Formats: sequence, C-alpha cells, structure tokens
Amino acid sequence: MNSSRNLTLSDALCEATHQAMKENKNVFVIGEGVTDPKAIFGTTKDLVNNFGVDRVIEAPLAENGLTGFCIGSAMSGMKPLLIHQRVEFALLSVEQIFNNAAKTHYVSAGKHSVPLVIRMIIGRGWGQGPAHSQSLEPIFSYVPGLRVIMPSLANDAKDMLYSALKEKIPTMFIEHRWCHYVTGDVKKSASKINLDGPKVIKKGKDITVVAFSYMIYEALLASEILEKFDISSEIIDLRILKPLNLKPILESVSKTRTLICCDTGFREYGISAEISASITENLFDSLKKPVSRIGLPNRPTPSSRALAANYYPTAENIIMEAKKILNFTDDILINMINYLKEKKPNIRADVPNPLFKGPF
Amino acid sequence: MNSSRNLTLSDALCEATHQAMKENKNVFVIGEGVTDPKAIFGTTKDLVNNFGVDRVIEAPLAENGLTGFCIGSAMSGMKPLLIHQRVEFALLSVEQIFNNAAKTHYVSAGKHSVPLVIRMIIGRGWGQGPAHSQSLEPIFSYVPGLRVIMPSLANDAKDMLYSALKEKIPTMFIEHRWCHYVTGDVKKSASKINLDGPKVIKKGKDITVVAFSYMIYEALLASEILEKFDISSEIIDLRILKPLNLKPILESVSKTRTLICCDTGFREYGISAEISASITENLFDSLKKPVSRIGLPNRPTPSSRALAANYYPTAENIIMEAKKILNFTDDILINMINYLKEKKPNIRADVPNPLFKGPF
Amino acid sequence: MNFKNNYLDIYKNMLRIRLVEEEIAKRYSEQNMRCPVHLSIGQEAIASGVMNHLNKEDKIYSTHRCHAHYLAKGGNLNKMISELHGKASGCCGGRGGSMHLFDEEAGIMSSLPIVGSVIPLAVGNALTIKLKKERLVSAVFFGDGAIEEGVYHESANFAKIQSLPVLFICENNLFSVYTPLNERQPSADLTRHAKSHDIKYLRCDGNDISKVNEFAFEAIEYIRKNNQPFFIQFDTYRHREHCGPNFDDELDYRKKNEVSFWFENDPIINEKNRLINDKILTENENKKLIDTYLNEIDEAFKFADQDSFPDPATAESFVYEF
Amino acid sequence: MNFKNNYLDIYKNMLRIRLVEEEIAKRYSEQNMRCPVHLSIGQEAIASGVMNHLNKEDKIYSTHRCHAHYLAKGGNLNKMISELHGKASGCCGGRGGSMHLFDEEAGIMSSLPIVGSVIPLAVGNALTIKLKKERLVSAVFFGDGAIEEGVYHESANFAKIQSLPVLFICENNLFSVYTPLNERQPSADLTRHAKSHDIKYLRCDGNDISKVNEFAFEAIEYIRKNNQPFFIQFDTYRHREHCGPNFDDELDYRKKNEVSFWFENDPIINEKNRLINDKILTENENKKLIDTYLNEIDEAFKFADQDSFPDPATAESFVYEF
Ligand SMILES: Cc1ncc(C[n+]2csc(CCOP(=O)(O)OP(=O)(O)O)c2C)c(N)n1
Ligand SMILES: Cc1ncc(C[n+]2csc(CCOP(=O)(O)OP(=O)(O)O)c2C)c(N)n1
Ligand SMILES: [Mg+2]
Ligand SMILES: [Mg+2]
Repeated sequence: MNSSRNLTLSDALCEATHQAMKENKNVFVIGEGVTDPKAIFGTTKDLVNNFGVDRVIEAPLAENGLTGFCIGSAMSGMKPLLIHQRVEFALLSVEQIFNNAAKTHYVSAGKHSVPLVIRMIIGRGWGQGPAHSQSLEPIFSYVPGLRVIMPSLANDAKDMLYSALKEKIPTMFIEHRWCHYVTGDVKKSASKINLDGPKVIKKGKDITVVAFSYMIYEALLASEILEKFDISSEIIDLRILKPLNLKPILESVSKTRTLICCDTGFREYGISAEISASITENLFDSLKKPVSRIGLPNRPTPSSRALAANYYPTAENIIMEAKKILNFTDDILINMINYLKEKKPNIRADVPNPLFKGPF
Repeated sequence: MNSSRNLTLSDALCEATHQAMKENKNVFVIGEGVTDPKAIFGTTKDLVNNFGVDRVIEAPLAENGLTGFCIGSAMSGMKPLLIHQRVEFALLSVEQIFNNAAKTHYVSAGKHSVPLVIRMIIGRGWGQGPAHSQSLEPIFSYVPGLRVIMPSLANDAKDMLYSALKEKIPTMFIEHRWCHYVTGDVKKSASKINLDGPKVIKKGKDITVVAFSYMIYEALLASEILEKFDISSEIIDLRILKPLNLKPILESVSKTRTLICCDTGFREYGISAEISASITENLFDSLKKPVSRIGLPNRPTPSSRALAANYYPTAENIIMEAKKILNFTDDILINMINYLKEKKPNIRADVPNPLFKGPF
Repeated sequence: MNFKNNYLDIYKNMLRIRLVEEEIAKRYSEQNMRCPVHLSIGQEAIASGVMNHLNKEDKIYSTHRCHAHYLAKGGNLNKMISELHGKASGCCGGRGGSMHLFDEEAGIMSSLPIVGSVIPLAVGNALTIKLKKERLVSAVFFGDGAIEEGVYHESANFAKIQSLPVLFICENNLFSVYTPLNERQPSADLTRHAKSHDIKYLRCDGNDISKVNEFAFEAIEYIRKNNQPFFIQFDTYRHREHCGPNFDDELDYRKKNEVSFWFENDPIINEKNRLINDKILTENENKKLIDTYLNEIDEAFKFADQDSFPDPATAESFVYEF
Repeated sequence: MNFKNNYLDIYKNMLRIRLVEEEIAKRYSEQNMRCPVHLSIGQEAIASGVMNHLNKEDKIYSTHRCHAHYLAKGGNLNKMISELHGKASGCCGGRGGSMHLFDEEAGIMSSLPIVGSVIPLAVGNALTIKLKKERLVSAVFFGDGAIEEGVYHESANFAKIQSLPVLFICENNLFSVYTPLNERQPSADLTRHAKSHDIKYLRCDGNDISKVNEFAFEAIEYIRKNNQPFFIQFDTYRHREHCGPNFDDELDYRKKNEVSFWFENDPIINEKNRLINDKILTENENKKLIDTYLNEIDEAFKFADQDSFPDPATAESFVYEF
C-alpha cells in the first residue's frame, strides 16, 4: 500500500521529516522558526505537536553556534536536522561546516561520523534583494566530505531528505524557494533511496540538458517547446552536486554529443563550469559543439523587479543555447519564442511561474 | 632612481605596506599578531614602530567582528588592511565578506565604497593538517564584487598589494605560505599598476600553462624540463582570479592550441574548471586536445607527510599532462622525469622546495 | 551640549514616522512595493528620542526594521518610498529595497537585513571617527534577537578596548519573529551584555519618550565626553506582524494581556495626550500636523509612482569601482 | 559522588603529563614529529584536577593545546605519540597531528585547532546527553583567547536556556600567542562572561591543585545534580613558547616579574613539596615515579618509531561514510 497524492514539494519535505522522526528517535529538528506559526514555509508543520520541544528545538539567533551544537550532537549519537530559512544565514557557520562537519570523518580515520543534515533555502522574488537570494551551492560543493543535494521534484525531494536522514554523511540540502510551490505525485511512505547522483528525468536524443533545483522547470519547459519543433532533449536532474557522479551525464552526452548546463547561481565559477570541464575532458572528440553554460550574470541580485527581469535565466535562454548548438534557423527560433510566450504569458520576474505548479 | 634588490616575497609585502601607510594616512593595519615579534611571518615588521598602535592594531580573536569593523571603517573613509595568518580564520567572516564587503558598492548604486584589503595566508607543510592548509580561493572568486588576487612573484606581489591599497575594491589577497620564501628582484619604490589580470611570464609556442601562486614555481620548473626536450611552453600567471580577465589566456591558447591549468586547491569545482570551460567555449575548434586540469584530489589535507606525499601536484604532474596533450613518447617522458629528479632530488613533501627560492 | 526638552518636535517626528508607515501598510496590498517590509509601528519613540541628540554629522546604522531610524535621522522621504517601489530615485536606485535604506547626507550609513551584521560596521565607523579625530558619535540600532549573535559580543569587546565612540541601542520588542525572548535568553535584562564587556549602560521603557530622551542624552553626552562606548536597552513592542503590513495577533503567539498592555502604552498617543494636557499642543494643531504629514506622504507616494524604474541596462554598473 | 582528595594520584597524573611533554620538547628538533606542537607545560594542574572528578564515560573537548587534557582523561599515550609522528597507529592514523587528539574510549571526543570552534561541539554533546538522558557531563577546555570569539557566547546562551550539562573550563594563561590579555579584553575576570549568561561560575588559581580539585568537584557536582552549565576560570601560565618546544622569554613579550612569579608557582613542584612535607610522598618514591614514567614514555616513542607510516593508498578512505 504505497498510494500517492498530489503534494507540494514543501509538504513532501514535511512528511519526510515526520516519518524520519517517527522511525528514529535520535532525529531532532532545530532552527530559528521551526516551531513558529509559519513553520519554515510549512515544512515543519505539526512537528512540535507530535514530537515535543525536546526534539523540535526553537533556536536563538546563533547560526555558527547552532551548527557546532549539531555537529557535536551528531558526533555523539544524534541525527540533527538543522534548518536555515535562507542560505545566507548559513554563511555565518561556514567555518563549522567546512572544518568540522566536512572533515571529522576523514581526520578521525573513520572513527567519528557527523550525520547532520542542514536544510537551507534560496530565497527568490518579491524583492528579496541582494542578501536574501544567493545560490551558494558552489561554495559547499567545493568541499570534499560534504554532500550537497538540491531537489527539484516533490517525491524525489521527500525520498532524498528521508534518505539523507538515514545516512551518516554531513549533507547540505539546498532548496529553492520556488520549488516549494511545485506539486507532484508523492508516495505516502518514504523510501530509502541511493543518493548516488544525477537522474535522467526525460529521455531524448538530440541534446542533453543538465539542470538542478528550480532550473529543472525551466529546462522542462524549454524541452516541451523544442519538442514541438521536433527536437528531442534529454533532461538530467543533477540532484547531488557533491560528491559529483558524472556517469549518467557521460552516458547521455555520449549519445547526444551535445550539452547545455544550467545553474541556479552565478555562471562564473559555478557548478556548470565543473560539469563542462569534466565532460569535455572525457568526451572531447564526440562533442559536436562546446558545452553551453547558463547561469546568473556576474552581479548581485537587485531588489527592484525592473532590474531582476533580465537577471534570471529562463527556458528562453535554454532555447537560445540549443539553437547555437543545433544550428536551427532563425525562423524556427522565432516561432519557438513566440510559442513560449503564448504558453507563458507576461509573467512577472519576481513571482513563481504558475505554469510550474505541476504536478510533475 | 628605482634600484632593486633581491628580496623575499614576504619582505616585498612588508615594504609595500610601509610605503602605502607612509603615503596615505588613512591606511591602517589590523589583525591578530600584526604587532607581535613574529609579525605575520615578517610581513608586518616594524610597522607598529613606524606608525604606532593607532594605525597598527593588534586585534582580539574575533574574525567576523574584525571584518565588519574594517568594512564599516572603509565605508567611512579609511583604508584598512586586515590580515589573517591562515585563510581558514577568515571562514568565520564569510557573511561579512560576501554580503557587506562584496555588495555594498553595488547595492548603494555606487554611493558607498569598501576599500578594504584582506590578506589571507594558505598554510602548507610541516603537518599543518586539515584545518590549516586549505586553498579557498574558489569560494571568494564565486562572488561578484570581490577582487581575488594571488601573487607569485616578489615584485609583482609588492606592486599588487600596494595598488590594491590605492584602489577602492574589496580585495582578497591570498598568499601561499611557500611563496613567502621565494625571492626576486624587488624595486625600491612601489608602483601603482593596473590590476587587470593575467600576465604571460614566460613566452612559448607549443603549450600554454596557466597557474597562479605557488603553482607558478612548479610550472616554471616543468617548463624548464620541457625546454630541455625542445618543447616550448608559455606560462601565464593568473594573478587576479576575480574579476576574471580571459583575454591573455585566449591569446595564448589561440597560438598554442593547447592548455594546462593548475590549481593550488581542489581540482573539482576549482578555479581551473572555470578557465577550462570558458576557454573551450571560445576556442573549441582550435583546441588540439581538451584542456587539462591539475589540482588537489577530492579529500582533506592529512597531516602526516606520508599521506601528504602524493597529495600536492608538482612539476611532474604538469609534465604528464603535457605528454597527454603533445603525445611525446614514453621514452622522452622517462627522460624528463629522470632529469626532474636530478634537478630536484628527494625533497620532502612538507617543506618548501629550496629550488624555488629564486630569484625569479 | 544642553539637554533638549523639545518634546513637541520629538512628537512631530514620531507622528510623521507613524503616518508614513501606516500609509505603507495601507498601500502594501496594491503590490507596487514588491519587497518585504518590517514596520516600526509602536517603536517610534526610540528612533525619535535618540536622534534628538544626534547631529546630522553623527552616523547611524540600522537593521531590517529601519524605517523609523531613517526618517528620524532626517533621511529623504521620497528616496525611501521610491526605494520601496524599486524605482530609480530610490536611495539604492531600487537595488536594495526596504531593508537597505541609507542616506549618507543625513548620516544614515547603512541598514542591513542579516541580523547582527550591521553592528560591527558601526563599530568600524567609530574607529574611523577615532582615527580621524572627528568627534562624532556612531550609533547602531538592533533588536533583542541580534544580541544573541556572537558578532555583537565581538563588537562590544572591541569598542571597549579601543575606546570607541559608539552607541549600542538595543530595541527589545520581546520577539524575534514569532519567538519570545524568554525562549531564547535566560533574562530580559540585556544590559548584562554591556556590563560583562565593561560598557556603561542604561535601560528604560522605550515607549516613554521623556525617559528615552533623557537616557539618550545621558548616553550621548557620555560618549562625546569620554570617547567610550555606551549601551542602552529600550523595552518596546511592535504592533504589527514581524514582516508585512498586517496585525497578526490572531496567531496567538503573543499573550493577550501583553499585547493590550503595550498597545495601551502607545508612545505617540501617550505623548499627544501629555502635550495636550500640558497645553503644548491642541487637538486642532494636531489635526493640522496630521494633514501636513499626510500631504507630504501623499506627495512622496506620487513621486515614487511617477518615478521611472531603473533602466535594466544600468543593472551592470557598480559591481566594481575601477 | 564524594569529594576525592586523592592528591597523590593527581600529582602522578600531572607529573606524567609534564614528563611526556618535556620528552616531546627534547625530541622535537629531531624533526620526526612534523607538526606544530602547543605544549601545556605549566598548566597541568587544571587538566589533572578537573579529570579527577570526571568519569571515563564523561566527555571532554579540547583545543590546539590538548596534550594535557588527553593524557589526564586517560587517552592512550602510544596513539598520541604515534599521531605526533604521523604514523599509522596514531589516534587519527596520522591525519590530524598534535592538534586533533581524541580517544573515544576514554571519552576524549575532539580537539580542534580553530580557536573557539570546539566550544559548540561540547554543547552539542551535552544536548545529546540531555536528549538521551545519559546523565553524563560534557566538559570543554579553552583559552582566554577563545572567549573573545562570538561562538563562545552563542554556546553559553544555548547551554543555559536548554539546561545542558556542560562544563566550560577557561584556562587563562594571560596570552593569546604573544598578545597579552589586557590588550584584548577590558578585564582579566572572565567569569563576567558566565554571569552575563546567567551561568554559575568559579574562579581560582589554576596552578593550585587543591583549589582546582575542590572547584572542579563543586562544579561537576552541581552539573550532575542540576543539569545546568557551569563555568570555571583557572588562571595559569604556559612555560614555553606558544607553539614549539622552546622557551621564548628572550623575546620580552612577557614581563620578567610575571614570568618569574608564575614559574615559581609551578603546580607540580609545589605539589611535590607539599606531598613530601605531608609525608605522603618521599623523594625516593618520586624518583621511582619519574623512572616509571620515563620508561613508559620511552616505550611510547619506540612504539611510534617502529610504527609504520600510513599506506599512501589509504589516503582516499573515509572522505565519505557510505
Ligand atoms: C543571521 C540571520 N538569521 C536570521 C534572520 C531572519 N530574521 C530576520 S529578522 C529576524 C528577527 C530578529 O529579531 P530582533 O533582532 O529582535 O529584531 P526585530 O525583528 O524584533 O526588530 C530574523 C530571525 C536573519 N535575517 N539573519
Ligand atoms: C579562529 C582562529 N583565529 C586565530 C587562530 C590562531 N591561533 C592559534 S592558537 C591562538 C591563541 C589562542 O589563545 P588562547 O585561546 O588563550 O589559547 P592558548 O594558546 O593561550 O592556550 C591563536 C590566535 C586560530 N587557530 N583560530
Ligand atoms: Mg525583537
Ligand atoms: Mg591563552
């Protein structure tokens, strides 16, 4: 009996947490706002009612300390889930994450574990502005010893959070705020899955698109448009940025001989740089064109929607890159863009695209 | 009258600081140990005697706070030079650096400046171990608004520090401890130079090698060996990792049609990933072989010299990559490695190579 | 400096701030101010009382809840309302939104959304003041939550050992978002974190404008004379939700009697009544004041409406200052 | 628990630590211990006195200056000396070096080189103790410098509001590297940072082993009974350079009379004299003790010498725990 329902990704995360806490009394949740009425965008709803204040700990404002408390408690037998409403707040705790969470298992030659999951949310839209909107995954992905997960699909998000809470690896679980709204078929029970890397979420043969987190939705939209014009794209959800498993990407690119990578963060020194460099090293002779990268331009996020408009890449950018690679005609491009505009009428850059509500 | 002497890079930095402080009374120096007998590996020697405790401020242990004090004081008219003896200590201040140092000029639409220079030292050798040895430049290079400088040559280090102190851009000045020992001809006077990017430091035609900081010395050594076997390499000192200026690299690779990039830090998600991806995007059709990347393997730095031995890439790795690209014979490779071993006899992995004392 | 008991001016200042923020609240649902807003309604006495003793040249630093400080210190109203609208004439040219207000001409240096992050900046400005011998005061406003961040302590210690002219103003509104102070700290007496750093301190009801005015005077006088830091705790209360224009007491996170106690202790209503009682103000004059301010505010909103959006082509400027 | 006045045991413990570290100092120049060492020579009474009241199951956390804590708590000597040599049997298999000592069997959880970084870990362990109802104590040792880091305050506040059984032990040796406390903080009374967090505290001469023993007992008893944090400041002095095997008073960063005051107040010599005076120990027994320990230490160095280096092929293991 594993029926599924249409749920938002945020509800799916909430369910995963309830189930993990029910099954393992060593799991506890801690963070600023975890017990409050807004319950971290609904993702910690009812936890405190079900599990009490000992296991659902409302925290003072002390992100660096909190991270250290969680590491110490993870090393001594608990399984903390620490939550930051914005990834920026975790910037205060980078020393703890880099030195103590990431390295303790290695430095102790395997004698200590740090089974800690840190959920961090990338804010976006509604004028969040420069300090509440950053995609900081490359910072964490640089550090061996950390696992970096960025979910896009609701059921997958549930399984990944649940599985991360079963394992012993210090995990940065980075959620894009706009993915919270997305819905999908979510199984009632939670499954322990292998957190082993990227997944092909849509089969195709002409072009490979690697994306993750929110950019999956832009990629799916682009793919739909391309399909209308007989271009078949294979979409890979990167899911796990560290440790990085290139195998599924290599397989796909071996077939399509083309690749577009999409970042939620900055293009320069971003995640796609590593993927582009690695894939090119391995498949230099098969690649028809250089790998395309899509990401944010080299500047902070402005608050004003007027300035945010051309800031975030969308399906349109993916289509433009596809044109560069596949060399279809300008006419086709224009038709594609027109078709896209029909599907996605004048949407403001600062609110989630209602098209992307799913279910996916 | 601009005579020069043979100085260590650390003495060159010290001179730059004296000169900058003499010329501009708004420059002050702050950090843990800046007035102590060891004087930050000699780089702050005599500053406090010359300029007094008001301008050479011995700091309490409070890296996050210190960074904020410097930002506030930079915004209000001073030019602070903040020094961390290890780059890891700066991890406590990443929130201040990312949000306040990097973004204030942008967010204030140019009304505020943060003319702050932060010197950070990468420890290496003598069992520094996992938390005193990290190359964290990709973390900082990801952030638009920051300038990231990594010097390798003594006179250039002097000019770059001096020039950074003249400009208004928040600058991460990251020094490799082993570069401190290197000597070079250093001009007596300091020059304000353009901090505009990479520099060809050795001309060549068969292969381009991009490196920075300590890896420049491994690259120069490799280049010398290659030269013995009639392979001419062009060496580019990256110098300024952010903002990234690819032009000199593009020019060189257009000519050599080959590229090896060397990181002092991790290979995965490292600086070379961006260079590889960017150069390939631009010169895909000219490249004879995929860009090679050299960097640390995906694991923390162990303390034991037995484990550190195969950890740090050297000239040998550069030569091996050159072979992959240029396809010279196994025999030549063996001769090269033998020649290298002669030049660089059994040196311990945990102390600086005396070969690299210079002058360069 | 002499003590300034210009209570009518202070009252006007408070009243104006209240009216600005009520107007923001009223219009917020029109969705033209597309950024989070943290209103200071209920907490105005602190901003107005402290600024009464700061000169234009003195510097202030603030947080996400910065409207009152900005206005009380003399920040330009049009630039503020434009900024909330993401328009080109906003103080940040639309780049910052409501949590990044500043107006250098008025000595408002910076407001920052990361809790605690602005505190060391104010200390750094005080260091500039010391090094440049400027004889100014650098004042920083922050909440009861911010004092939990380690950086507060690093800032207090440095200010003390370097003898810096910085005023720490902790506005204790008893909450960090929905979480009450007593779940986060062992005591509501936050001056213990001044004492421990050997910093002089005072504490009072932050809704009692005459106390605020007196204590602020004492603190600022002390700083100017001694070039030493000072810490004041003002107890107060916000009327509306943490972030947004509405009341949210239907969520029941604040005790009913606590809410009613503080709402009845409204600094502006109390002061108005006192001024009328003392014949310093008449109801009629008060009405006129309100009209004047509403007019000014209306003009500011019109200004913002008519102001253009920043040209997207300018989005690339000012990443670096070459 | 009853108060343990087993001073001969404590003396032995201190003596052994001293001899281990003197041996390290003696052999350091041979360059086989290729990692930085921060010796505790002069500060041994604190480690020995505190551990006297901690059980094997109780947990401790330490810093870069961790040798004394490790040994006093019962850490394996061979594993420590091997670790300093970067050898395979070292407690970290050679990966950590002298600043990463731990021995889980002896309840030594972690030592960390980043100042202040270990403090919240100990608090986290105390949280585990609370949640698992283990009735243990988590103790953390740190210096007078570490208390300047914001994270100390975040840790103290959380320990208090969560009622956690954690013992904060601040070893004030008056210096952070070469910088004296009075250049870094307004007062040498560091208990002010316990008081401000409403944490019980004591302070005493950390070189007076009977005081240390009594105060540690009182603190640990209190924690076990009340499940509340406790803070002790022990004033002490290191004899040698901050990092390395040598004396460095020729650098003149410490006042001559301060140095001689503290050197004359050597916890081990004082205690030896007292024990001999009180007829609990004879010179002859003391010699025998020294011989026994030197033998053990010599064995440990032999062990480390003969121990193999870790196989470079193993360098890849344990990055992740799949
Ligand atoms: C470092 C950090 N943590 C968390 C937040 C989210 N946050 C924004 S305002 C706020 C409440 C701060 O409370 P307080 O300092 O008392 O100010 P108040 O809102 O009550 O004026 C929180 C937790 C943040 N912005 N920065
Ligand atoms: C965050 C950080 N800043 C600076 C250092 C460099 N450092 C290592 S030990 C030390 C002195 C610490 O002083 P204290 O805490 O009093 O310990 P002590 O060495 O006196 O035992 C410093 C500054 C560090 N390791 N970590
Ligand atoms: Mg508050
Ligand atoms: Mg000390």
